[in-house]
Amino acid sequence: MVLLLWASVLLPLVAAAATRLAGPRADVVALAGAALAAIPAWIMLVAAAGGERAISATTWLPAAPGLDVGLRLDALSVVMAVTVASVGLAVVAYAGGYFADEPRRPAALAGLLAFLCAMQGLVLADGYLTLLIFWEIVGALSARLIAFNRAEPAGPAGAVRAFLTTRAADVGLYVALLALYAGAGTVAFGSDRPDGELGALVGIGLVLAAMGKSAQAPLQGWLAGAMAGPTPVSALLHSATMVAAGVYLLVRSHELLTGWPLEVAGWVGAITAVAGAVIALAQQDLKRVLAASTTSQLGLMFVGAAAGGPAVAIFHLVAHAAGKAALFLAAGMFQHDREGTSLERLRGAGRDDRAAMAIFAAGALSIAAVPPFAAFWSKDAITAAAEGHAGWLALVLVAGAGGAAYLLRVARILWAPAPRGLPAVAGHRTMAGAAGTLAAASVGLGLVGAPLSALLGAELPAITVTSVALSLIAAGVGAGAILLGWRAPAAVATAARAGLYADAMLRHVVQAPVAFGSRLAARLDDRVLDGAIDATGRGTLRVAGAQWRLEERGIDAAVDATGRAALRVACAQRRLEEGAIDAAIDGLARSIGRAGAQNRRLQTGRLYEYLRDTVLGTVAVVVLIALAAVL
Amino acid sequence: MSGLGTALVFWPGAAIMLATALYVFRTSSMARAGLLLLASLGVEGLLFLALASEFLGVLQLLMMSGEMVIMTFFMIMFMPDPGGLMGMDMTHDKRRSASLAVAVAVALAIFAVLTDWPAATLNGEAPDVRQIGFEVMGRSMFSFLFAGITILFAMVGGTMLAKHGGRFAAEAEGDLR
Amino acid sequence: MTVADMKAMEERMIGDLPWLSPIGALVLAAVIAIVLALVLPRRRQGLVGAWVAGAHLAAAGLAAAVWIDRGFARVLEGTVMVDGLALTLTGIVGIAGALCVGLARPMLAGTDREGEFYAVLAASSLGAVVLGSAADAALLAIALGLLSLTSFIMTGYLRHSERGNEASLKYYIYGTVSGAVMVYGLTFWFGIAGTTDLAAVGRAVAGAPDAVVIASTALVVVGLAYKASLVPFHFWTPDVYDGAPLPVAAYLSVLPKLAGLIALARVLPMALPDGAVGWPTAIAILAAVTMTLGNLAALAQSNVVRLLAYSSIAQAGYLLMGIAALSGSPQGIPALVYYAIAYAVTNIAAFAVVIAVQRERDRVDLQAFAGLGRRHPWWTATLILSLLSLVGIPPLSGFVGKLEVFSAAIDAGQAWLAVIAVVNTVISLFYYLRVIAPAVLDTPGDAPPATTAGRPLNAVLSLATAATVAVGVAAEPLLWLAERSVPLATG
Amino acid sequence: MISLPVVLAVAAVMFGIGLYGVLGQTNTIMVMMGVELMLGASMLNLVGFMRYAWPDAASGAFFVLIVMTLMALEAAVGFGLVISVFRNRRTAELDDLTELEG
Amino acid sequence: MPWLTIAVLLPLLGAALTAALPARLIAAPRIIALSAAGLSLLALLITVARFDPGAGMQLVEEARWIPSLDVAWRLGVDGMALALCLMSAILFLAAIAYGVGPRPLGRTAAALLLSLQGATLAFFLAEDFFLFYVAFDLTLVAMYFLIALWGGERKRYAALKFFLYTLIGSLPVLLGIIALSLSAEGEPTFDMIRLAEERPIAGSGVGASLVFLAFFVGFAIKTPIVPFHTWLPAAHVEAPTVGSVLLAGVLLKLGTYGLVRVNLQMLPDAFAQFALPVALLGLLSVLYGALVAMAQTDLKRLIAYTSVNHMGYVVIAIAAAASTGISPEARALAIDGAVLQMLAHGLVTGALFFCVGFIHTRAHTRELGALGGLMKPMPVYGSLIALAFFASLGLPGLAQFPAELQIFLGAFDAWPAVAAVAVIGIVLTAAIFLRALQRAFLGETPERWKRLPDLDRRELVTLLPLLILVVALGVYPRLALDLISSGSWLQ
Repeated sequence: MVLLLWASVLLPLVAAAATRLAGPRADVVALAGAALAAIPAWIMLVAAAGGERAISATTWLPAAPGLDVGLRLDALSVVMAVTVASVGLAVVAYAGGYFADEPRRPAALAGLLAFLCAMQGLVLADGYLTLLIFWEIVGALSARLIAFNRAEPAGPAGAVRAFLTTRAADVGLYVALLALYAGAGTVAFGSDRPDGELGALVGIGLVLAAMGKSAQAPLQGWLAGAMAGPTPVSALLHSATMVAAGVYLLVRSHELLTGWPLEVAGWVGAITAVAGAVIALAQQDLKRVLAASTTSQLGLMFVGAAAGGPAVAIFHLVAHAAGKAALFLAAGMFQHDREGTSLERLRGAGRDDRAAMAIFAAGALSIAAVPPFAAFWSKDAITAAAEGHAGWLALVLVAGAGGAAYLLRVARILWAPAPRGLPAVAGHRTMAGAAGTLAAASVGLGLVGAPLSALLGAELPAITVTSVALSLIAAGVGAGAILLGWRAPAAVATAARAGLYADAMLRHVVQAPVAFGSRLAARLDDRVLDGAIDATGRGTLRVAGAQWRLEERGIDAAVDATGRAALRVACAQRRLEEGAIDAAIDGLARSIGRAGAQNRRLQTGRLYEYLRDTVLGTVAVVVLIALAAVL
Repeated sequence: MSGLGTALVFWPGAAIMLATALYVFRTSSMARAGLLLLASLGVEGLLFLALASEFLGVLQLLMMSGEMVIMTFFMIMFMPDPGGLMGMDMTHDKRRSASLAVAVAVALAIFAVLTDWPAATLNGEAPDVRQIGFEVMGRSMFSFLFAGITILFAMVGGTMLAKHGGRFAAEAEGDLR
Repeated sequence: MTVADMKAMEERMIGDLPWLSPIGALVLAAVIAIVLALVLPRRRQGLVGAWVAGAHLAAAGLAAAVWIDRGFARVLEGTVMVDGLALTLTGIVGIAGALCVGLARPMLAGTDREGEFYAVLAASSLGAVVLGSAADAALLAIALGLLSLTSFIMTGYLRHSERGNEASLKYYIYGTVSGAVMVYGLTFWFGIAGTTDLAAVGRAVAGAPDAVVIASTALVVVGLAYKASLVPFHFWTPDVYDGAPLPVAAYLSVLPKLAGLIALARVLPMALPDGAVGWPTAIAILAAVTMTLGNLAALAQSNVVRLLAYSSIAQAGYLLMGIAALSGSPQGIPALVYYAIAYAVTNIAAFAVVIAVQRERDRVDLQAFAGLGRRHPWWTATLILSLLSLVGIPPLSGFVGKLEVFSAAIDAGQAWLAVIAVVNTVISLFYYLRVIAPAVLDTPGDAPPATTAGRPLNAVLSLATAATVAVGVAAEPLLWLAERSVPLATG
Repeated sequence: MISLPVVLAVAAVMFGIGLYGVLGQTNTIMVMMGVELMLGASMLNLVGFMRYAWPDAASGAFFVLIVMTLMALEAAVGFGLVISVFRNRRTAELDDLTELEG
Repeated sequence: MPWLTIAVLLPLLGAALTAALPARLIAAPRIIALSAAGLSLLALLITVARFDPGAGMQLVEEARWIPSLDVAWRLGVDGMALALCLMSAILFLAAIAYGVGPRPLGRTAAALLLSLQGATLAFFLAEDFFLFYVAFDLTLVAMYFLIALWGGERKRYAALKFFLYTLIGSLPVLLGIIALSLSAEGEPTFDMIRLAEERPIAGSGVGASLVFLAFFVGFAIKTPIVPFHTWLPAAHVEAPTVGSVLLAGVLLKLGTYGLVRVNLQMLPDAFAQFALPVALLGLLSVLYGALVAMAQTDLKRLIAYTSVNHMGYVVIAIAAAASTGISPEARALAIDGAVLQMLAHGLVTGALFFCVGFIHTRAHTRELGALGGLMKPMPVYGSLIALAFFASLGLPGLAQFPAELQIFLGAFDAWPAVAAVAVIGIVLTAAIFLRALQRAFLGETPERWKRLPDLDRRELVTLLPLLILVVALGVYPRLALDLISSGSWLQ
């Protein structure tokens, strides 16, 4: 089993390397690799169903105990692994076609496979340390894949935004890990939350990390930007697997998060579910609609994890993975047909490309929770679980209505009578096959609810009449609103189009202050700190240059004072002319005349002045020794 | 010499010595300055005699007369306006130097008067001249010999500097740089 | 004193003669040099130099022999101390003097008083050694006189050079005035003790009025401080170094200066035992002022000789730290002695390069050093090593010297002085780099064609450079020496 | 009557006069005279000490001899220098010697 | 065989040899330098084989040097020293392979690089304060010349500033060393092993605090800790590529190594008193360095400032280890993390500076605004620099992640708030590097960059080993951690 664990992580990596080097046949190599890599996961699923559990860990940081890295086989991890591997296989197969005309196809496919490696690591990780490692790698690979179209400005920008947002949230995971280790002395899964502030840090940190990864409000903005990446990437990373890692984290950390942290997560999820739906309704780009839908659905999973426990959340995760991936893959097909994903451009595309439309419809029906599609059952479980919590229930129902509404809106646009008939692009066959498989899965996966709950050992709330009725009414209301042409108030629509201003808020609250602080610090560094150092140097030089002045004026002044006392009466007038004014004029003339060599005026060259200063120096030494003697 | 005798010689002597010394720097004639210095240091010799150091006093008179005559010659040779006919000012920075010198002198004098000096147990006569001989030939012999060497090299050096032409007559102006 | 006493004294003094052999060697060096200068023909005058250099080395060798063979003694009825301090000074003078002869030879060759110059140099070295060995006020005064007079003469050697004249005259007046002040101070010491024996002064000081001790000490310090060019008695230094022939400046920057410092280190604790009237603190402040002003002034220089002059002033400040510490720490004198050795070889190396450059380009401002690295890599190496050693960059000799004086200061409870010295070291780096940078980084420009320095100068260059490095890297023998170079106790 | 402080005070005034000469005179030889006076003051000091405090101290008398020697030698070398300078510059004025500065 | 001595002396001998080579042997300096550096690395690898990670300070090689100061040639290794030595030797090998100045590697360049290597290794291996300080300062001199000879436009200013500023740092260290050595029981000693065991300056009184601060200021400047860092950007921007690589990769580690070796091991009580302020300074470095870096438009300056950020983590870890409230495990974690961070930062930042050098030689600019879309013409280069960027922002799987994580873990035990705030630094670095990546490497490729050649063989040979090590350390940090095992030598 240990071997299988490692195989399911490492095989995709090997496949990625092979694909990168494969050249024109990269699609075949990648497909084979992905298929091969899916096998261990399925075997493990079977074994896990038979009660098999395994852990393979090794000490990673030897300085202190408890800092192991390793993989684990248990029900949760294996379910996730199978989901990842299967969706991954389908997407890789699809991508072979999608990237057919792309000169950098090997790199793209290798990137997907490498991502699969990291994602498997994430879901199979044993302990928060390993989880953190893969968590971050997944984020980085995600950024790399988003930026695949590097010449377009949107890709790199979206990648940067995605990575920075998720990494900022990852601070939570870091802090949670630190606090957990400090409090419990271990980073293993399943320990109890430490007391006091450490426990609070653990709770807040984990929830924050999950929110970031799963694009929960108010951090959801990055997911829309991530849509700049190629569509298979969006399908695999930004709908089915990576973004679901946040839900996985919540489920995995159930014991650590019981109580208020889950409550928080639930509220976040519920609000995001509604917010995502609202945003989805306002988007003018198919992929962005789907992205917003993803945040909404992930929000539902948060509610599920908080209200209903692992089985509910994971059930919806799996069902959503299949459905949403199918939707994205269909969107990718439309994208190939019409060379774009804006809804305007796609108007009527469904009529030209019936296969894609069928796949889209299957996915959409599932996500919109139309029975008997898979997500109907899973979402219903969430509704049922939320029944005890009026606030969540209301929000879930609103989100359900919204889900029906935005999918119906998109479907109507896709199926609208086309102004121009463009043929479906050739080479769709692999793409259609892969996408179709997922669409089929999204139909059938409704059945896995019971086995899943058995496997996870967690209750799936019984479906009640109330819950079904409420779900159906909600979906119906949503669909009806679209069919009746109901329009949202303009303010809501504007806000929704702007992502409910979450981005703007982040920009003003975080980004701008940081940028300002950065510029300020840079200027401080350059002008003040460094300037001070340089000024000190210059000052020293000036002191050196001024030393002659000290000799000329300081010592002279002392002598003058003595002289004044002795000879004031007799020659006050002459002294003034000869002494002070002359000296002043001389000094001025000298300073002008030799301004260039100002620093060299230490020595006047006049011996009597040396001698006079020496006598004064002697007096000074006498005083000095006298002082030393007195002290 | 008795205390009274000493006083009788000392006070006028000291007055003359200081007055001539001061006038060395108040006159505008080089030659006069040299002669005044000679007078001042000569009178100092007399003071030595009065202070019971006959040997030193005589020696001082001899040395100074020789030295100061030479100095006067030099002055006449190298000074502008040795006779002081043009009344040129040979001083600079007069006030500062005067005030500084006065301050130093006053400070030293006050310090001399106010300090509780060690006093001799017996107000005896001056040291036997023989003792000076013993000192020179005994404990301070090395210093004495060393003074001789110093004289030698002062002579050599003075000549080196003063005599412009070299010993190697052919290239008398033989300074390479 | 009776005749019988005299007889006994005569016996003792004759017995003391072997201890005086290093001094005797220098006397012979000087006197025979005059004779040789008179008898040798013009083109053979270089032999006088060889003789004087050899005699210097012989003096150093004899000093070693005395050390090993006879040990230390107060000789000649306590007027001369032949102890570690004096013998080490003799060694330094012997070796540095010989090196300076090598430096001077190219300049002197063919001039009309070459032989006499060497003789005067030998006499000057003699004065330096005696100044450092004297334990008697009269001897101190006359030794200072010899040292000063010969220095004036050497400075004015190039009689046609107006700059030389000026330098010499300024030096002369400054020196005689300072000497007169010191003599005036010494008379008060005599007044305290009733004898010119400084050890007796040390015994009498405790009973003497403080005011007298303070004033006389200050006056005595003037004379020695002027020799060592301590601030505020340094004014002559840059002008004289600038105007004097460069080899003479090299000589002046090492021998009279070190002699003056070592005389301070001997005279002060001897006449003012146990830090009477708090002189160590006063000297410490003097050290701080000296190094600070020296370094600040050097910053502004563009003439390398003047720069080195101020550098030598600053270095005197570091050397003075050893003296300031000597009553508070047993490390004071060893630090002074080691630093003196390191400074001597380092400064001679630095001057050797400047002399070589001056001979090639006939000027010594910073531009004269531009591109030296391309044309004369070995000179440049010497320049870099010697200047960095003056900064105190390890493992060069100057570093170990600094280590020693800092240790002494801290050990003597003068950590503040060490801190000031540290600040000064940083400042000093700045101007030393101002010389190094054009030498290494600039291009030569339109300089005259490269020349060779000549055999004696080359020999001195390489020897002094090797010593600059070796004294630091293989510091042990010299530290061993320095630790034993303490003055004899004179309770 | 005469006592040690009186002698010392006279010497101090003499020293001060010498110092005045040193500081205030422009001519090298005049400055040298100032130095002579300063040394003369030292001698007077020594003689005073011998007369009133240490009558048996022959080393003081020897010191006076040394000071006299110094006076003479400094004068000798000084004259040599003055001649040398005078030959080059036709002057022995110190104020003209300001080429070396900076 | 004294392998440590061999590892130190081989480069130094190589330096002497190359310096003395005749100029016509054009290829020889490179060959000699490569073999000397390679053999030195080999000697270190042999040492690894002989090394027992659990035994603390070991394999001590001692030879008499200056017995009167108790100075000896003492070399020894513990985990930290050995790990840093290995890293330095590898970086030096890469630096020599890449070269500096005109190609092929010239005599001066080879000699400077080798002497810098010798000094660095001597510093890390020194168990004698004298040698420690000598090596500390020698690195300054060698780096000064590297910058001054082959730097950018304002190389003189930068070199001078570097030298002056770091000399300001090194001299307080000298004072501290003296104070420590004087306070040893019995005779003063420079033996670091003894001083670490005896800890003569115990407690946290004024004296101990002053000594602590002297060392701290020196090492803080070297590290550099804000606000002592302003020399760093100037030096980096003007330094040649190899100079920057070695400066950031190796020389900065001198400061943190010193903090551990001296402040932590010899002055623990005083450090405990200052632990929190030091940690806060470290935190300030982390945040401030990152913020300033973010505003930079010059890629090299940007990387220079991230060094301030990365070294800030090390400082936090060391301070945490010094604090009183920390558990032994967390202490070991912190120091393990600190040392690993030094290694990782050396490799990563070394690689980054190489990368900057590669682009500078091609495009003659490092302005982020002027560059753009470089990934297209130079895919290999782009991928490698992206890898280095990700390593530098602490991505797991690359070397800095385990280091920073351990630092956070250790520091969290002492001060949770400090560690938690420090974590924010990783977001800032991510922002810095991703934006740089976006602006310089992604996006539209301007016409003038379309024909830039990708990396050549020499550049790959230089860069790849470093990146391979970065990955290896990131995946399996025990490669280094088992060697470091700070628990065994950190009492």
